[in-house]
Amino acid sequence: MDIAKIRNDFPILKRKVNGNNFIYLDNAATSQKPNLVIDSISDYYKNYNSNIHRGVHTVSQEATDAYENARIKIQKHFNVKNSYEVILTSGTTHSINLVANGFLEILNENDEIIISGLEHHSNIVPWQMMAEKNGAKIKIIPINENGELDMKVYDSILSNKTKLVFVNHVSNALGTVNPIKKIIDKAHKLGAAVLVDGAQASAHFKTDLQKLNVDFYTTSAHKLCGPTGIGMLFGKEKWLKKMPPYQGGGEMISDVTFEKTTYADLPHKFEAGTPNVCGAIAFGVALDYLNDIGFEVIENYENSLLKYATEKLKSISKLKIYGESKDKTSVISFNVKGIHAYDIGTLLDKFGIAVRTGQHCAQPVMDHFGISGTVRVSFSFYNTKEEIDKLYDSLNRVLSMLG
Amino acid sequence: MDIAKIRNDFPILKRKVNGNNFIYLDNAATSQKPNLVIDSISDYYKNYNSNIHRGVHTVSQEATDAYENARIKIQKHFNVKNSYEVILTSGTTHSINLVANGFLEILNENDEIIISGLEHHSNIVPWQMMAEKNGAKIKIIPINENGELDMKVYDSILSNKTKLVFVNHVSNALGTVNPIKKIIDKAHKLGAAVLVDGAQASAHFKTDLQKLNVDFYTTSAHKLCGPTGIGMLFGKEKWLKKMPPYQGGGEMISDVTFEKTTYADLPHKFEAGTPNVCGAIAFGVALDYLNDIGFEVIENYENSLLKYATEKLKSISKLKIYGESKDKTSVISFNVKGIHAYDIGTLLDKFGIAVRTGQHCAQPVMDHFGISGTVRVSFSFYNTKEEIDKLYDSLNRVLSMLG
Amino acid sequence: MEIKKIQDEIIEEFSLFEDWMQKYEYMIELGKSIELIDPKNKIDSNLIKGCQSKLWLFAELKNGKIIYSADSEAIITKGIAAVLLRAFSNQTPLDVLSADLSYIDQIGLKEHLSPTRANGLVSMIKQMKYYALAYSNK
Amino acid sequence: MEIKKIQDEIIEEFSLFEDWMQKYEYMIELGKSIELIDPKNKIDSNLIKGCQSKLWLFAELKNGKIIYSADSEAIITKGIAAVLLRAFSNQTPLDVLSADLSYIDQIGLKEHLSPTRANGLVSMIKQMKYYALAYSNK
Ligand SMILES: Cc1ncc(COP(=O)(O)O)c(C=O)c1O
Ligand SMILES: Cc1ncc(COP(=O)(O)O)c(C=O)c1O
Repeated sequence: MDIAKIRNDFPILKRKVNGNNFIYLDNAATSQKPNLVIDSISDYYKNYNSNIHRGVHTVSQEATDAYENARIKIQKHFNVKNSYEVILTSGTTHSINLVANGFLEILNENDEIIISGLEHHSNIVPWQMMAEKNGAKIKIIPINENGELDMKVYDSILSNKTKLVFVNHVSNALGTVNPIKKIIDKAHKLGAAVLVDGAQASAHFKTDLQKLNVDFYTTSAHKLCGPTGIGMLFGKEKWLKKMPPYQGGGEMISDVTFEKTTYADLPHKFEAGTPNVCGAIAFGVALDYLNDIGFEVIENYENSLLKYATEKLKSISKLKIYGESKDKTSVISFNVKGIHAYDIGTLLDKFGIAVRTGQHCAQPVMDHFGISGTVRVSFSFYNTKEEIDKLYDSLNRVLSMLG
Repeated sequence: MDIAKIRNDFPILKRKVNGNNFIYLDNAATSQKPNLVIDSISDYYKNYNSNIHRGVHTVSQEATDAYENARIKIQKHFNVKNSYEVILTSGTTHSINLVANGFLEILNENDEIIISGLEHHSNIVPWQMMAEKNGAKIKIIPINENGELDMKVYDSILSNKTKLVFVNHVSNALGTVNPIKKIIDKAHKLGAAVLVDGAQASAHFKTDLQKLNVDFYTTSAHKLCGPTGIGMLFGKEKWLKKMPPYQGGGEMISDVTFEKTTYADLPHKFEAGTPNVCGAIAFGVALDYLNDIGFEVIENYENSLLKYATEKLKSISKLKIYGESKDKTSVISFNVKGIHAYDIGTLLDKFGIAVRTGQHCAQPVMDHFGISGTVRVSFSFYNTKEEIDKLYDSLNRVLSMLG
Repeated sequence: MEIKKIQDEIIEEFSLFEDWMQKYEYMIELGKSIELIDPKNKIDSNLIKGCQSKLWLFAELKNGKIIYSADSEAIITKGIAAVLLRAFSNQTPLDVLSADLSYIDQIGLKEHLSPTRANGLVSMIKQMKYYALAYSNK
Repeated sequence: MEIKKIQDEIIEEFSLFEDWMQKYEYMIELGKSIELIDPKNKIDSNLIKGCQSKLWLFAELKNGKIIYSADSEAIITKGIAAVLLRAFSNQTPLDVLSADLSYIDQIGLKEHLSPTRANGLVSMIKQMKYYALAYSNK
């Protein structure tokens, strides 16, 4: 991997922050964008912007084709069987709410759903909102000291009452890669469907959804070098057909009278209103960019960064890393005894280093460890060992200021 | 207004379509974007892209400030009292669904809602979906031969059972500007709230929401020189406080445990998940751009285009214009006797002219006129009289081919 | 006549025209001579999906050959249908199934071949092949 | 001492430092000497909103003057609170209400003055003024 060339693709990496070279280690919150993606957006608006579908003019046709082509890129990337099983949404949160709304009437108070204890709020709150309405019971897979799911408890709470299991592929707070294949297979044996939140996974490795045999999978483009405001939901055809539409509007209907409305076929049934046409196209370009580098290359490189950084940070006394699962992506969540994460984040910023501090939208994970938050550094393939060295040095200086 | 200079701001207007200069008359579907807006998107991704809120690092702060500043631009543009009454959504369709979901539990089968007969599907289907669940009754304000709302019927169906009235500010199918001030005042006298769908209005004139005293107002950025995937919902504080959140996720909560979740204050309660940060910022830039030209200037210019085009088209024999309200924006919907709209649209495209054909997501309006669709030409301030002349000439050639 | 030969004939005819206007005018002419669908078959279940103007298609087997008939509200759509019917009607199901479609591109209608086009050309071809498949099993 | 004079004093003190590190170190020092909120007032209703680290603020009136006390989990937040308390505590409510805040900018803490900052500085100032307003009516 030619890291200099890659860094050159990302214009923001050249900027200064507080007089220092910008070191971006907040990749789990959102990724930076390569020129190819940024340029595809300008290109769209400069050359073929139009509302899509049902337009008989050339530019509308060009925009429609590019939009539908993005759907096919996503389909291929995730090895989805049918392109209409790929729903373009405004992001993971939207995707999950769409499914939660879909199950509102499918489930009742005799049904149980299982949520992992590692979830992001986006994969907790929609289910709480749903359960409040239909009475479904929520059970939790707790996490252990290493930040891994306790699979024994999973086995014990999984039953034929279980209708749905929700788990993220990778925890955004700790970086843990969850054993989703096992979780899915066990759930399927008892007839439960599984939704996997891939928001944190899909920047780091490629996932074959047919092999996984998952029922729903979702991600946000902004996490994988794509723009904000666009994401996807994969759903198996049988589920998407069973679920009612989420939003009403243009595009998602085939026939509207004031008496009765019939809904359009998949995927349009779930894509009400003018979609984020430009966002979808740029999402496709982002996938192309990543696939051109190659996910194996990315994974190897990021793993070596993670290993290097983990060792360096561990050498700092009083520093505790949360989440030490063997299978991890490029996230290190830590605290230093006696020092608040906010202080560390604020001072690292003075050195030009961007990290995230706080709960990371995963309060239950923080509650589990009895802490109010952590400092989270998260890497991407455009980060370097030199940046980690700079983090290490700056962190030491920060700690001596605060100590 | 320096039209040459303005056209120069829009790169897409320089392209060719089927060998001809591109003439874009599909502005009611979506607007084209000026360089200022396109550049603001590149600028964001090249210089300060970051996830927002709760980030302690500089770039996150810059992105957050720009995002919140966009909210304030929208607030000022629409003269909204409090910035937290401006909810950033993914577009009008999302906004309306958010409100429909909000009223799901507020209304019951004794309540009535009134929908205008001029509505876009986005302002019909969500209410049908809601009414199916809570049993509220839907009444319709019919339209007359000129494509205007029949205000006498409105008076007769409005009662103290009416809880909500929905009407678009401007009809996308016909261009009719509705008498929303009257509709609002009458509704308020009987205690009903009013939602005005401004998707089609806000590119053409400025609206003072406090003066209007409307309860909800919504628009999509892509209709007014902004990007796709972003829009806004204005709601009066009292309503936004009363309504439950629409989507669950990050940002919209203040406290999450598996037992109980408390929601965040406005506007965050309704902005779950990573928002379309870049889209919001570019939306603000689009408003700046339009305000710099000045809405009075835009309105005058567009009215003169409308008048010019209406007269020219009317001179074509067998051509019938649908919607001849006195108060109209730059939309002309028409058919030519014995000829299908699709044929006209397809052949105009060969001359480089983009128009829309079909139902325009307003099937009830088409049903009213007993037609399956129209040819719709819709103007923007970057169109010219020369383009209308070209439309007129090409249309005549097309008709002779088809006739 | 063989499908391939008819297609070549169509290509030759269209090659005489110098601009798109002549081509479209010719296609519109062709549309007028289409084998019209019997009114009793002009029903919703014979509508082709994804078409902005209504487009009906029907097929029956006569003496081992498929006879297609169609109609559309839009004259251009009807012309496109005519270009298809002329090549594929009155052929055996197997010949229809194995037929190549590149002539559409060659006569300059490639732009209509996108699956998202509102004229239903792609859906129409699909439906014609479905019919052929159904009848080939009989 | 008058608010304005204390502010000038603070500006002068901070102007001695050459870089941000020294400034922050000094602010952290100041934080240690803050008038700590009484444990019995360290309750949720005295928390300042929009702050990533918990920040408690309390105020009482003694002899016509407002005495502020505060605490925070984060040492920088505490330091910022100290910069505010030093200027505004032990002043009359009216003086607090009319006080200018430009000294914050001048000592190089402008970056903290955005309403969206997660340190709650802006909310803290607001809350201090609310207290002053409440007490000025008594
Ligand atoms: C009047 C009206 N309402 C609603 C909409 C829907 O807006 P969007 O598709 O941006 O959600 C449109 C635009 O298509 C419109 O013209
Ligand atoms: C694991 C996980 N799930 C869900 C989300 C929510 O994604 P978004 O905010 O793009 O909707 C995130 C990102 O914040 C995440 O990391």
